[in-house]
Amino acid sequence: MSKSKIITAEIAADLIREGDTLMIGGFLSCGAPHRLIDELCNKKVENLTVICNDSGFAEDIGNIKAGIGKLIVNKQISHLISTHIGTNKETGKQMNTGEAKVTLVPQGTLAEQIRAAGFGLGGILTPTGLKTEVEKDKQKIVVDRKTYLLEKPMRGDVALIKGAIVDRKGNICYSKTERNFNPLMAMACDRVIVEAAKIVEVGEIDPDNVVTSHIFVDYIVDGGKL
Amino acid sequence: MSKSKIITAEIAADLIREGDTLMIGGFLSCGAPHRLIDELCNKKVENLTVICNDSGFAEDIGNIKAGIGKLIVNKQISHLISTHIGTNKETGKQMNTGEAKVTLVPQGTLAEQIRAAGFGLGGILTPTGLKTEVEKDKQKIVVDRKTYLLEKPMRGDVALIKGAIVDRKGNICYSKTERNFNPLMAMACDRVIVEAAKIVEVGEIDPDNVVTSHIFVDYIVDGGKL
Amino acid sequence: MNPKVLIAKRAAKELNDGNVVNLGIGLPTMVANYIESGQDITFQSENGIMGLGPAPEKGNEDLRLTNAGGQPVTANPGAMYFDSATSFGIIRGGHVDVTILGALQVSQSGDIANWKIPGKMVPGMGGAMDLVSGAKRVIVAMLHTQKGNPKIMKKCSLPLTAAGKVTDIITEMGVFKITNKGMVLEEIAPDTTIDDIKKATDAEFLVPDDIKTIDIK
Amino acid sequence: MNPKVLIAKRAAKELNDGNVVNLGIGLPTMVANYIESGQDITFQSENGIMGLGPAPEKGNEDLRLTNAGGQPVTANPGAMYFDSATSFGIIRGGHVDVTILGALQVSQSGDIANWKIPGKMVPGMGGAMDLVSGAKRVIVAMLHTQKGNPKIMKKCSLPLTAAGKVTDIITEMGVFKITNKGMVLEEIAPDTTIDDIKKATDAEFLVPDDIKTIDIK
Repeated sequence: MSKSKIITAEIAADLIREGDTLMIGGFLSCGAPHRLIDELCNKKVENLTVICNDSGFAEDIGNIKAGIGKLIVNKQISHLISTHIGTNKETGKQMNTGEAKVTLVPQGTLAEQIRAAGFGLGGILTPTGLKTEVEKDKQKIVVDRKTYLLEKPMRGDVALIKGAIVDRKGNICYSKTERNFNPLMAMACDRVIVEAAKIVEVGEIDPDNVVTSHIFVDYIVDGGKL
Repeated sequence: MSKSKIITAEIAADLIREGDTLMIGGFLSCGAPHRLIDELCNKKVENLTVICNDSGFAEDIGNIKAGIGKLIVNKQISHLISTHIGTNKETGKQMNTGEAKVTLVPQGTLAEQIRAAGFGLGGILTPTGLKTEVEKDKQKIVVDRKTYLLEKPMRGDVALIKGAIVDRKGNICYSKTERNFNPLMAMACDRVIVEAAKIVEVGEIDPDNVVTSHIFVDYIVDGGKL
Repeated sequence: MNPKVLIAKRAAKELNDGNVVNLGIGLPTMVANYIESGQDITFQSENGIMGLGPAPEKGNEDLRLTNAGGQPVTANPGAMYFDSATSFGIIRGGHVDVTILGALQVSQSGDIANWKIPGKMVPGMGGAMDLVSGAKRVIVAMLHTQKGNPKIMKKCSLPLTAAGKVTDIITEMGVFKITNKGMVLEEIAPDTTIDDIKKATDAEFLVPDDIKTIDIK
Repeated sequence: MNPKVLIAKRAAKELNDGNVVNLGIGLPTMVANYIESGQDITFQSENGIMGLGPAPEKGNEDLRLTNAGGQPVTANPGAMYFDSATSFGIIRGGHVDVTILGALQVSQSGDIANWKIPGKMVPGMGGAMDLVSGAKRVIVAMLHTQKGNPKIMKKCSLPLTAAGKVTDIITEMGVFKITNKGMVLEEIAPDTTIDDIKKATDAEFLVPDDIKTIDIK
């Protein structure tokens, strides 16, 4: 029998080392693993490369949690790979001072790059970003007389994701728009830690409704209701 | 308000024209739209290009339906694009006599090619098929010193798919291993006809559990229990 | 009429029964308020929902259900949630009929710039580059000028979001179509003259003989 | 012992706790019957399931639930269904620890041929090319010869399924590992001599001093 995957947020944060490349799920505040992020802030692990949709907010606003914004304010991120940083001015500041490197990627391209890594593809061809700064240094490939950018797979060391219902084996269901990048990141990292809003027994989730298989999940943290 | 998408299998088959490229869901017999296939056999629409996982069986075997095998026996398919034809000897025969052209594609590649069409990608890079006959006439692309085959998107005129629970708007849930190619094909064809095991009212399906959005579905045929 | 309301109302008229529509943040979001009653429009939001409903009543917000701007929303009956790859597959794959979005600049050839002012503001492109590349129609809905400076240009001076993808421009002064023959002023706002528009516009545009007046209640 | 049973039992010993495993049609499917009790092995089938269970009792078959061979199966608690793109994403992405499959021919450098005999039989590759390219370990489990002809070759004469991907070969005569230094005969079946194997094998292989006897109850 396999041993339990359930650990505390504190132990989970200890699994992350200086210099790691993290993927963190969420779209602004929605569907981000807030408890894991808070714990990562407490531990002050530095020099992180973080791949995520956006740079969240600079601080919690009422019950809207800041998301990865806190890690930026905390200066724990040396390289942010993201699609949007407009909601957290601290990111732009650190980019301008050179304290943090920021790589901006179109959202659909980022999603496919993460998926390509998880799915064993060498890359995908997209029309997005053609004739813009995004095409810089990228290979262009013509297929049936149409031009595309070759976008490469993007991997991470650790994925921090958020699940709504997670069984003890690690099967995950997401709720509403919390899904976003979470299931893609779960397949693209060496280790995957899921913060579960609710943990249930194996067999309680209808196999038709599981979105991420337990085989991708290494650790489960009880996130509880936020 | 939008008009009803529900039509009979007979009217659905009338929507398919000689020379059309069809995508038909299913893995052997499982998850194939059997009623639509039967009706297509009745109508004898010919010269079809069919994209599907396999060539099914030559005939129904008890309650195991033949799948697209019947269309082959009926000689309605002039070009079959598929991954496996070993379960229906008639396919090999027609391939050898030249009555039908058969293009064999690795299963994972076929899935990604169909997805690429639906997802607006110009192609994907896969290691599958390297140093085999599959790489013939295909572009090879090196990414970070690894070689991949460029596989192009694959589109169809009409998709015939099978859904387990379909609401009147066209939102689809699949059951068990019936899912296979169905949701991918639904995004890659100009028109999509779903054969529904069960039709329910709009709102009855939890939005977290819908797998194919109604925006892809043009027509619904009541398939009933087989 | 408030110019933003005029723009939103006029943009709403571009939507047809059965359309799948993605609205950008800000002014474009207002368009949803003005669609004809009974019209069957499905709103997609790139953060992962098909079938966006109206804002929830105060107190009924669900932190797990937002639009791409992070605002609480609701889901209509028949809605669906999906991951970001699927969301952009829907967008890039040409399954969104219309996207309506704002811009910093648009050019007469349909180029659009809305993600970066070098040295000043770099919010990032978010989903805009995919939306502009993938949607069947790209309608820019924006105020005609920014602090008196024209935003409709011969050529964009700001970094592009995409080239040649904009199909329509709707401002408080007029409605433009980007065609093979050039940009055409198809409708003009009441109490506005062609001369007014020329002064507020850097781009060249054609004025057809049968130009109409924007007709909004 | 029936040679196929011997092969299946020996192959089962290659599976470790926590492994995700895909079994090919035919002999490899038998491997599931011989895994150690209490071992936590998750079986994936490429038609779209993680967590394949044993065959259903007669009368309890569900037409909506089959394996890749079209046979009725069951799902274990904690199972999941998915579409074909996801299924092969799991396979191609290296998330399957072991695939065990049959072959027409295997070469000493790990090439495998199992989808086509030109002019005779062209079943197609199905999911085999992806499985062989993507799985972390590729174990060929097959009878050592076909009608007396060797199947383990210096070089495959049949069209390849993939080149250099096989890691292990298990037959009723012995167990081979494909290494950088060449193919190594690691275990030999009881009552079989190295000479027997040489006669039944076209490929060259190394015989280490500490060669073991296949240990199966």
